[in-house]
Amino acid sequence: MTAINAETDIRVAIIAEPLEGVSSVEGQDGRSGAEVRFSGRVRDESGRVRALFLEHYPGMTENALTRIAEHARERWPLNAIEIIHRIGEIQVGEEIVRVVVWAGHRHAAFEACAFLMDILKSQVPLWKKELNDDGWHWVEARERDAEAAARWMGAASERAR
Amino acid sequence: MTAINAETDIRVAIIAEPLEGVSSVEGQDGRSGAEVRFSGRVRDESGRVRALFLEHYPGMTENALTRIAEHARERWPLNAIEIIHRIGEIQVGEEIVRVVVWAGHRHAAFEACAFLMDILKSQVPLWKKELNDDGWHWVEARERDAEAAARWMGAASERAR
Amino acid sequence: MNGTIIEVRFFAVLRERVGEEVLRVSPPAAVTTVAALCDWLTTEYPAVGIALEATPRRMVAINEELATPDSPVAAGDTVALFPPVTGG
Amino acid sequence: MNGTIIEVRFFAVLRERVGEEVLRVSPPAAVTTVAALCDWLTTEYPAVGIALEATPRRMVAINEELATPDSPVAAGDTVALFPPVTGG
Repeated sequence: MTAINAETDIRVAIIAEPLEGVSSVEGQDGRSGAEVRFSGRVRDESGRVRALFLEHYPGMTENALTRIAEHARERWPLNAIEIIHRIGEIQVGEEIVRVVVWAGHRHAAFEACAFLMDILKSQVPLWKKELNDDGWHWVEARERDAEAAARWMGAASERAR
Repeated sequence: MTAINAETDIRVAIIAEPLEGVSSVEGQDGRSGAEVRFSGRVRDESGRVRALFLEHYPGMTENALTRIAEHARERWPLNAIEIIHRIGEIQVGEEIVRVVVWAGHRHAAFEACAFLMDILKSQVPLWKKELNDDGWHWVEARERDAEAAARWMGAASERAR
Repeated sequence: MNGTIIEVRFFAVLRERVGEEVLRVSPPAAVTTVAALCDWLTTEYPAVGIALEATPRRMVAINEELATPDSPVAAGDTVALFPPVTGG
Repeated sequence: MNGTIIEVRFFAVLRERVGEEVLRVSPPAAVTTVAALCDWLTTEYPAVGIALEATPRRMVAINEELATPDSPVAAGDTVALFPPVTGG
């Protein structure tokens, strides 16, 4: 793989407070025609879920997020990447994760943002518990998340050229 | 095509003021696990562009935006769509357009948001002029934008099932 | 559709080249499509003819819906002619 | 690597099932991979054996990098065992 843009800024953070109070960098530098922002929020699953609790592996989580951002900037021409993940107890409707990608053009930004979420869900050491009426339960990993990540891996050699 | 979710909220607006002052609806209803937001901003093209001016076809623009949002909600299970396009003079770094899609899951939200931008760029009556050192010049349509829109059209019958 | 009125609107570079935003025209009955309307405008309004020739890549809308050169035009329609769109 | 120390960390449901966050262990020299370490832990620490058996789908990290059952482990390594991740 070639580093298309070694100057891509990367910012990652693990935060135990509501992300709603965390403002993202504004991409008003004149280079970034496209800004794609993903927010993952707590679903109530038709009332079944009352809250989530996110556990992580301190240190490794931040390193893993930086690593996947580095992979993204090797694959697409990007100007900046921000990944913020919340930990601890999170209420319905609140942000669990925010991924923002700034790029010259939109297709790179869309693809990189989707890539980051797919890889994050299968490779970054974070675990969810959900609070139901009968207490806390660990959330099982979903096969489709592993498949979504695997699709990017299969396409890697082709896309990296 | 089947209407997967006829209750998808649609909000479109054409605004002559900076979008930076326009807040988007927060998707905190417990249904939307995914929120994908695209902001298109004015690039300076390495200093060549000083500002843009956006002209539109009043009435038709709003109808066309509503139409493409309706197409998106027929193709993907979405909870809400917001499309805000700015007109008039827009400075470098400012938002030209904002498309936000709320959905239960991320892949639908990512695809629908990318679809809306691709179709918007080829079917909605808006035209850009750019201000260079030697004055205002109309921006030519790019072949790759037409191709990006055409790809969705080709995939329509397959994806709508 | 002799004696009937069609509103023709121009946008962006085409509006600038025509020098008008709107024309209200009464083409003869033989003019039943967008393409025929453009041909007739070219003969009747030299400024339109020059503008259309200078703008070979065009889009068209009839009553605010995208249309094609083959699309039928009828009395009371609003036909908009413009260059390929460049929003977003 | 007899006499050497490996730090074994558990997360999420595996941590709860083991009842410990961290074990500092000294496996015999024959234990040179993640898989061998898990087998040895199972015999030496019944609670770990029960927890691993109850959590057949697992991931592993060595010194904070994802690894596989075949990956080598050496003195001073931190080996983390956890269920498939579910962030995002």
